[in-house]
Amino acid sequence: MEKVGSVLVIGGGIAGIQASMDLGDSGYKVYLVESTMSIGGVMSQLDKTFPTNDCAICILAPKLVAAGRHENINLLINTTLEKISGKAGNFKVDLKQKSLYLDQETCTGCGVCAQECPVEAIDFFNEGLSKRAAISVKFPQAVPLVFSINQEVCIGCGFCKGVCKAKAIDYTLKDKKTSLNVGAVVLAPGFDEYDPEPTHHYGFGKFPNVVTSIQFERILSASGPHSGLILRPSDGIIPKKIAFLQCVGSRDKKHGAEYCSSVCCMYTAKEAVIAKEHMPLVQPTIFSMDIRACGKDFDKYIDRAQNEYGVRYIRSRISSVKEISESNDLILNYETENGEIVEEVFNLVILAVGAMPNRSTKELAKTLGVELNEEFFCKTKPFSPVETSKEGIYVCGMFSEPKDIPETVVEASAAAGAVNILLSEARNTLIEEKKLPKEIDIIGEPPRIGVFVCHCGINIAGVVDVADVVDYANKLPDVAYAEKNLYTCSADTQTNIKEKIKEYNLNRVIVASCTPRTHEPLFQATIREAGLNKYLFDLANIRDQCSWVHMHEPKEATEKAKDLVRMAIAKARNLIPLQEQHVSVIHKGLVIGGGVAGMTAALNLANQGFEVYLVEKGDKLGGFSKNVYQTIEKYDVQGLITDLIKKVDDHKLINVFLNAKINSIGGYVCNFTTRLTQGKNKEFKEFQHGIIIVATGAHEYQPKEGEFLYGNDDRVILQSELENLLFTNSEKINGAETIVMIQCVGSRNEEHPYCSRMCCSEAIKNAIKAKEVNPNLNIVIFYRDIRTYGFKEKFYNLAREKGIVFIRFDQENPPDIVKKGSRLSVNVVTPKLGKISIDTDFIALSAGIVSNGEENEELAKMLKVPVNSEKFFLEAHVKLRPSDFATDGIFLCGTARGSATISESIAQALSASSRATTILSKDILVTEGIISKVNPALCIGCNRCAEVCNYGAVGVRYEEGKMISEVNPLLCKGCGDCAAECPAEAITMSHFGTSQIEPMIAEAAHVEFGNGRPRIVAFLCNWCSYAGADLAGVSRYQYPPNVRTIRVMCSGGLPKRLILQAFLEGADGVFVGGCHIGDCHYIAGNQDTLRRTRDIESKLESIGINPERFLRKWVSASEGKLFSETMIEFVDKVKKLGPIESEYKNKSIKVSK
Amino acid sequence: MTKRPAYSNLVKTMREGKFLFTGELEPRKMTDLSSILHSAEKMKKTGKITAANVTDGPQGDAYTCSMVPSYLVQEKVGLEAIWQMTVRDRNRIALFGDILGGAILGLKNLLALTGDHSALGDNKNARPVYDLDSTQLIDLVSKMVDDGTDLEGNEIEGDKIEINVGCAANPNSNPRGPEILKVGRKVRLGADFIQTQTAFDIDDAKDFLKELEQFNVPVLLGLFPLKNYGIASYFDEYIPGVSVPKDLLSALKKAKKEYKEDKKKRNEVIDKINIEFFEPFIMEIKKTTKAAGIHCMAVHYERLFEPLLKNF
Amino acid sequence: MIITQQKDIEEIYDMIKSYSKILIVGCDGCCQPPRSINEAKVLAQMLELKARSEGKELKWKAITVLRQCDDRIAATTVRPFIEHYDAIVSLSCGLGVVMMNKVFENILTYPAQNSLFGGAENNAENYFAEYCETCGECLLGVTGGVCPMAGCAKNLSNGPCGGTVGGKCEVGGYTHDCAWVKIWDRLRKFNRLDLFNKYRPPRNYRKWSSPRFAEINKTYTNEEETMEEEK
Amino acid sequence: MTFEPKILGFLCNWCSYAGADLAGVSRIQYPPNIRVIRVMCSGRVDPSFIADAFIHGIDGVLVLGCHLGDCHYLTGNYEAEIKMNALNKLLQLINFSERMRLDWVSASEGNRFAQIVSEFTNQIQKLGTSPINNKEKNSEIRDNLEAVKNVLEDSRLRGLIARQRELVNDGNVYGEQISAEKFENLIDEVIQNEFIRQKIIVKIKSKGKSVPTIANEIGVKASEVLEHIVVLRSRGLVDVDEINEEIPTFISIMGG
Repeated sequence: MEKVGSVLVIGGGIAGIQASMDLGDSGYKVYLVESTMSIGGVMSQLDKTFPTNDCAICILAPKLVAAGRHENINLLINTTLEKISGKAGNFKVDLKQKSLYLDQETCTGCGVCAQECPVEAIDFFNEGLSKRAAISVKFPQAVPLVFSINQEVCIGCGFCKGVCKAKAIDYTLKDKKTSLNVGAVVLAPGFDEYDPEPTHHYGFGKFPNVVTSIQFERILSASGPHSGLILRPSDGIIPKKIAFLQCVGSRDKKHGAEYCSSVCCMYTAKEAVIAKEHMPLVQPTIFSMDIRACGKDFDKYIDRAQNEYGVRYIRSRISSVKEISESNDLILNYETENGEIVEEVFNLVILAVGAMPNRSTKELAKTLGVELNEEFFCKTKPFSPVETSKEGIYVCGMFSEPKDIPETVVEASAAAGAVNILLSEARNTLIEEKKLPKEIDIIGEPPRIGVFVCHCGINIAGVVDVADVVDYANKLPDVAYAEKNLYTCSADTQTNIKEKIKEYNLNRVIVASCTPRTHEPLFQATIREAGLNKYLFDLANIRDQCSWVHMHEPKEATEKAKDLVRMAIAKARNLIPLQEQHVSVIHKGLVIGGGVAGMTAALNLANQGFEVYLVEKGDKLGGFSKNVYQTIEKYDVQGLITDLIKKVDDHKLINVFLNAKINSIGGYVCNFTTRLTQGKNKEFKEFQHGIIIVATGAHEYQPKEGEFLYGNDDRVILQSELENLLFTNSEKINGAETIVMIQCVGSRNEEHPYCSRMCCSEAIKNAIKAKEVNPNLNIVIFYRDIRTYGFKEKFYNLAREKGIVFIRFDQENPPDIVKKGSRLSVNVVTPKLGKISIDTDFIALSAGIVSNGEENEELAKMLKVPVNSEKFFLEAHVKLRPSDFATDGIFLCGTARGSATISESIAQALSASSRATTILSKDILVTEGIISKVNPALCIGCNRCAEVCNYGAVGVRYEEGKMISEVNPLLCKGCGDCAAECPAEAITMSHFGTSQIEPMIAEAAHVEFGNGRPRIVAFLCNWCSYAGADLAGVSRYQYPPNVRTIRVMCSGGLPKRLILQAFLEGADGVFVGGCHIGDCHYIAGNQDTLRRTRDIESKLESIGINPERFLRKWVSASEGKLFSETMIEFVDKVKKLGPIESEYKNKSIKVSK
Repeated sequence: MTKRPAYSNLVKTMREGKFLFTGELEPRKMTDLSSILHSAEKMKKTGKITAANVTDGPQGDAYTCSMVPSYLVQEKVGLEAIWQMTVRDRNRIALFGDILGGAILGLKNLLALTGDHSALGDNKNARPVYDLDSTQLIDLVSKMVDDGTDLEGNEIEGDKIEINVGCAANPNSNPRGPEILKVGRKVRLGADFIQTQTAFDIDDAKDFLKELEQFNVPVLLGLFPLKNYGIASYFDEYIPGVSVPKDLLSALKKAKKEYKEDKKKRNEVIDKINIEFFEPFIMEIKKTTKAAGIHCMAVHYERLFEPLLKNF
Repeated sequence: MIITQQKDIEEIYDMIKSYSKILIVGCDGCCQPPRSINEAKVLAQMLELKARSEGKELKWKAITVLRQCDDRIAATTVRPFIEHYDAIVSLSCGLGVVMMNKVFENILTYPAQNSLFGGAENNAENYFAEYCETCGECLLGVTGGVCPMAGCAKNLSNGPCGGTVGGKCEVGGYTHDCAWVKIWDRLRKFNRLDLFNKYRPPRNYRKWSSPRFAEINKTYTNEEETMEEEK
Repeated sequence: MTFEPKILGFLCNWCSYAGADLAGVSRIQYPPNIRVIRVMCSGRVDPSFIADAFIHGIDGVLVLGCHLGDCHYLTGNYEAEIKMNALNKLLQLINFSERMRLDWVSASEGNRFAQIVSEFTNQIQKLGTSPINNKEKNSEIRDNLEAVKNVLEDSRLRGLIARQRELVNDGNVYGEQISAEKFENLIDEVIQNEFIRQKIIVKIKSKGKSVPTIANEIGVKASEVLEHIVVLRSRGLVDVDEINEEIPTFISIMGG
């Protein structure tokens, strides 16, 4: 039966999006089915994300737009699965789309209907803390940006249809049934938070000041109900003392579920830190049993929360919450570690609710015939973490086990990896290559510009006199045609634009409408379909940054709109067509490291038909997990390893190089060249390949001489040695009467300030096995935190039921071991039981995982990739790109990234190979057109460009005696930093170069209409400050119309010369906006901005300009309010200073343009 | 290295192996040298001081030169002078001229020093010369005394000048290696005797002297009696590499506090403290090392010589 | 490379206050930090703004030269622009400014930089240090590659002096390394302390005092040539 | 001297005005306190006119239209009934409802007209002058009346009132009929919320106040006030004034 090259992805959260993107990029048609109105899932509700405190929407929105616009992905919103039949490779699925009561194609998301709707309904996105209309969009950055009517609350009054100019609303639309035929299904339905309402758990629902953590997340969010102010629901006051109760609905057989939800410890610490950041007077206290911070850099986060932010941790579980009725404050009584009962009053209590299976998954599983485990999560096996019980149906994210976002993203890519195996022969069968007309050559032609000014219903036309703007544009030089449209982004206007291009043979197109961040790609595609190179286009933002923010000054707003159009035209005159780079891909891969991760990745690639070079430094495959026998779930690890080694050796497409040492890795994505020497006599080998997967693993910590007497008493052994004894010759244990285990040996101390994640479950596995071998053994485990996250919690309970004793100690006084006759005595000062001492026959040390220090650094230099302070490899983005490196074409998996269990390593390996497949599956890799170019003739060889480029894409090098200075088009991300830094102006940045920006500055500073003084010229970076300005528009935060904005890709790409040029052109004030340090889309572009703007600030005074006329400020994409406030303050300050000529000594000089 | 004859009484006495003492006179920014001569009187009176150094712009400060006071001390007081000369302020032509002048005036001992950098003195913006370094100055003196020529070999008319030249060594320098090798160079170039900077740590001083024995040139160990707590704490804090023993420091501090009003009583107590510290120190140096004597830098504190050196 | 530091804007402006049209010339040569056309334009813009705030109108043009200190290159590149401008402001080191004044007698070239020293770049700690004094008689062969003339405040040939403590030099408050201790350390590493012990006689300071000249590709007249043969 | 109430009468041109003329023609006497404004139909009377009248110190307002079914414009009086019903609900909140009365007078009922006018004038006489007229403590009632006026001018309420009849009788866009009583609850809820919101806006017009202070000034639970503040902020009518210690204060920003 012939396989179908398409995939059904159920669930539009971060997991579904990542899986769809990987599959879409690997040549499959993807149908992404989402039950609610927009993709984004729970992550879109988060304010910030741990451990980087990135603003969630800042890192998620670009992914939503990319998924929404991906030509191989169809978004099916408000849709659920009805029925499925057929088998792996060829399923027939029936879907039902609940009616939106409006046509998804014609609705432009302008939002006028929501303003007119008389009904007020609960806004579930804000967790019931605010109201929204019956017709609404899920959240401002929703993709697709489409409104819909919520049937339960709508009274059918017909207002919305009355005001909808796009004629999109149609109440008669019924539910639509469609049926598709797909090759595979990926399940990513996500989860629901535990609902404490029905049982009034901890008074939730009775006491107003008891809220869930997801509600607190909305309270914290700048786009939430209180726009970032932390207010108590009972009286709108800022709660001074807030308490977080952990494990609500988790690790609790009575309420919720027995397992641990893995993420609450970390998101609670984050919420406490962010609350403290917003309101310094807030004092957070967290009541928890264990603190389960076992991810990368998580422990550091908890330490910073305690030391830097003063978050108080109390180790005790609250039994109940009482309320003081007049003040609605809450009384918690708890038992401190040393047994004392304390009663304390708090102003707000936040319940860290756990993760429960999504309510729809029960019947979803039934319809799919997929088995669930007893917790109603999807049943999976440790060695195949993304496969369900039914072939051809894969699972990822929270649906298989509670996990955090990085692991979810890994599993999403892993699921795509699994699909690759099943459907690789059906790749590219359902992808229609868009047939584009030949590009018209416009070089040398005088500019003939077409201007299309948008009404956007009443959003623009309500404030700006669109007709007036069109007349004005028509009279400008080089404008061949100008018209106004009701909705420029609607489908019919696209065809109209194409016709006008042909009719007036336009060679530049300007659209004056909303934000380019979401609509520029749409118009670029349109003019490309009309034969124009897509870079001959510019967009003037006269909605989010003009009409929406100057609603009460229509005259000035219209004048500003005219200015913005004139600026866009000035840029358009200098736009030139740009060609994307085409590079042919070598369909071979290099996998470094032959452990479980390396072998799994190599097999996944080879099974898709790609040749793989597997390089292992040791003399045999198997890696670190060779000395592990069983997983905690009693799966045979040795069996897995031998099976993997056999498959790798037999596979004809995998060439294995044992005890090989890599000398050098040259080249870049799509064609790397690796040279290695192998074996004792150092045979030299060299080969080419397209991608690299780093799976170099890590090793077990070797305790120092005498640490816990290790090394000078053979009864002190490592857990791995104990496991060896238990599984090979366990008689040695029979004689023993007691075994003591000590956790966190070599982990969570100054030297290795991180948790090694798997030692707790290893210790418990050995303890249970020991009990089976010799039931009357008594086993004591000294621990700092038992971190059996997810379903491993069940084994922690099982261990305690089997009589294994767990005693806590803290970092300050670890157990001290003393020889006592034939036995060893362990004495500890514990916080709970005071000083105790136990005699024992064996001591098992749970040694953590340590990185391969120098080897990693050496390899990192060759690959030009970073390592973190503990010498583990540093991935591109800890949250959303955990398997990629910042440099394209190089991927990462296994314990080389950080400690991980075997099943997590397998998932990471599949994820890395799936990410690699997105490149290997193509013959030609097409790169972005906006890159820098070097004119070697002007280069003076000072190499400043290499110092500012974070991607190693530009620099000076010598080959065969010749100095070569060039930009590698594949690595260049188009930030423009090198062009701004180059002393000899040898580097030009295409599309945002000085020849394009300089004319805009002249027009921006030129005051043509009335007295538009003071005039501010603002440079905003596309990813954060420009997005912040847009959000100010979306939330209608007004600010004075004196600001003229120029968009640049990165504030680091703005040369000093242009800032001074703005003053020269007569601007009264200049503003430069950028991302907060650490948030920069190009890693560290804003560091260079800081340096350059400081230099200018220091010289302004001496050149006769008041330094107050210049302002640089970091504004993130979620700080709309901050942006408008900054503009109001800045314009006011410059107004007080007066026009720039007022500071000139001789008033006669008029600033002439 | 040829052993130059002992022209000066100091070198003669040293070579006879008699344990001797030298003092130190510091002419400041002054025209009236009577205080210097007065101090020299006091040293002469003890009968224990064989010769006295006369400083040349110490710490880079612009003070009265060393030659004139040296001549007056020898002529008026009859105490042999050790005439100090730094290479900081004069180029090789000026050095040559001064050495001849000094020799004609009958000065017999010359201590060749590099001299503290002008940037440390009270005329910070002066341009330091350093045409020669201290080793090259010793080389110049050797050529003048032994060969009777200047550096380029031009003859000096008249009979040869008779001067013995010494060099400095720093017991507190760390690392010590370069210091030893440097002294070796200077001895090879013709240094007749060595005077060390101040030492306070007895063991440190002893093994420094041990290391200098290899050059078999007489060495005078430098000591710096502390006139009051002010000088002591200044030394401890500001002269790097030198640390005054804690008990000596606290004793002086106690003395300063207790005898705040009674200046006379205070001086007595301080003298007693100094003697209690330095006498055994000198005794041990004399007994256990090959040091030729002590260079006692009791600048403006001459009254101590009498009681300190009474049983030597 | 010659390390330079830009003069304050007021100082530069005072120099060219009386002119209305100036030519700003960058230099692509060795000076660090680089002073090419971009820096020239930035300086020009600042001068124009300053002029404007003083109530005067300043016209300018910014160009750059491969190496201002080479007379032929400077002449051929800058000559075409000279007649339109009243004065030249040069961003190169002192060598360039002197050469420009020498090549173009009838127009004044003003320096925009203070030339500090011949230095090398320590990229990691991004600072420049003076490692060579061009003293004319290189000692680096016997000092293990550490120059006592550039590194020692007293330019001693037979260091160290008494003022070094813990390997640090007394000048500058014991912050900089003492060159001679470094020389001793490095020679010890290659056990060549014999070089350390060797006595270096007084230097020939003629080679280290300006004005200094070096003749390149000397062309012999035939008299000189015959004279050579007789000797 | 006895209190002479100022009464305002809105008479529809076709019936009640004609009835009043008939009373004149037949010389039927009635108290002189009423001042009459002729409108083409009782449906034309916008409830905010009446609120405005009270703000100007009128003691009582009479609205007279044709008997149901007689309306020259067929349904004008039905609309009037709905509007006055909503207005009445609002006036009850500030116990002003007895000062307004809606009634029907046909062109032929001269004495019914006179009888209604005299009845109403006595009723107002007994009630006494409108509290807004005593200068000292009329700020409370002024705020209330202003709030009522704003609610009546709010587009949401006006829209619902305008479509009430159609939605209840003919059915909504989905063709389902909304039960009268369900619609009534919806109107009540909208009136209730909008009135509180307008009261909040009026209370914090000049000076920023905290949620608890607003709550006890307008006698509403603090948590409810907070919910209203959230809605008002999303509409851009209210914003944070300042935060001292841990009490944030909110202030209304004119013109959104």
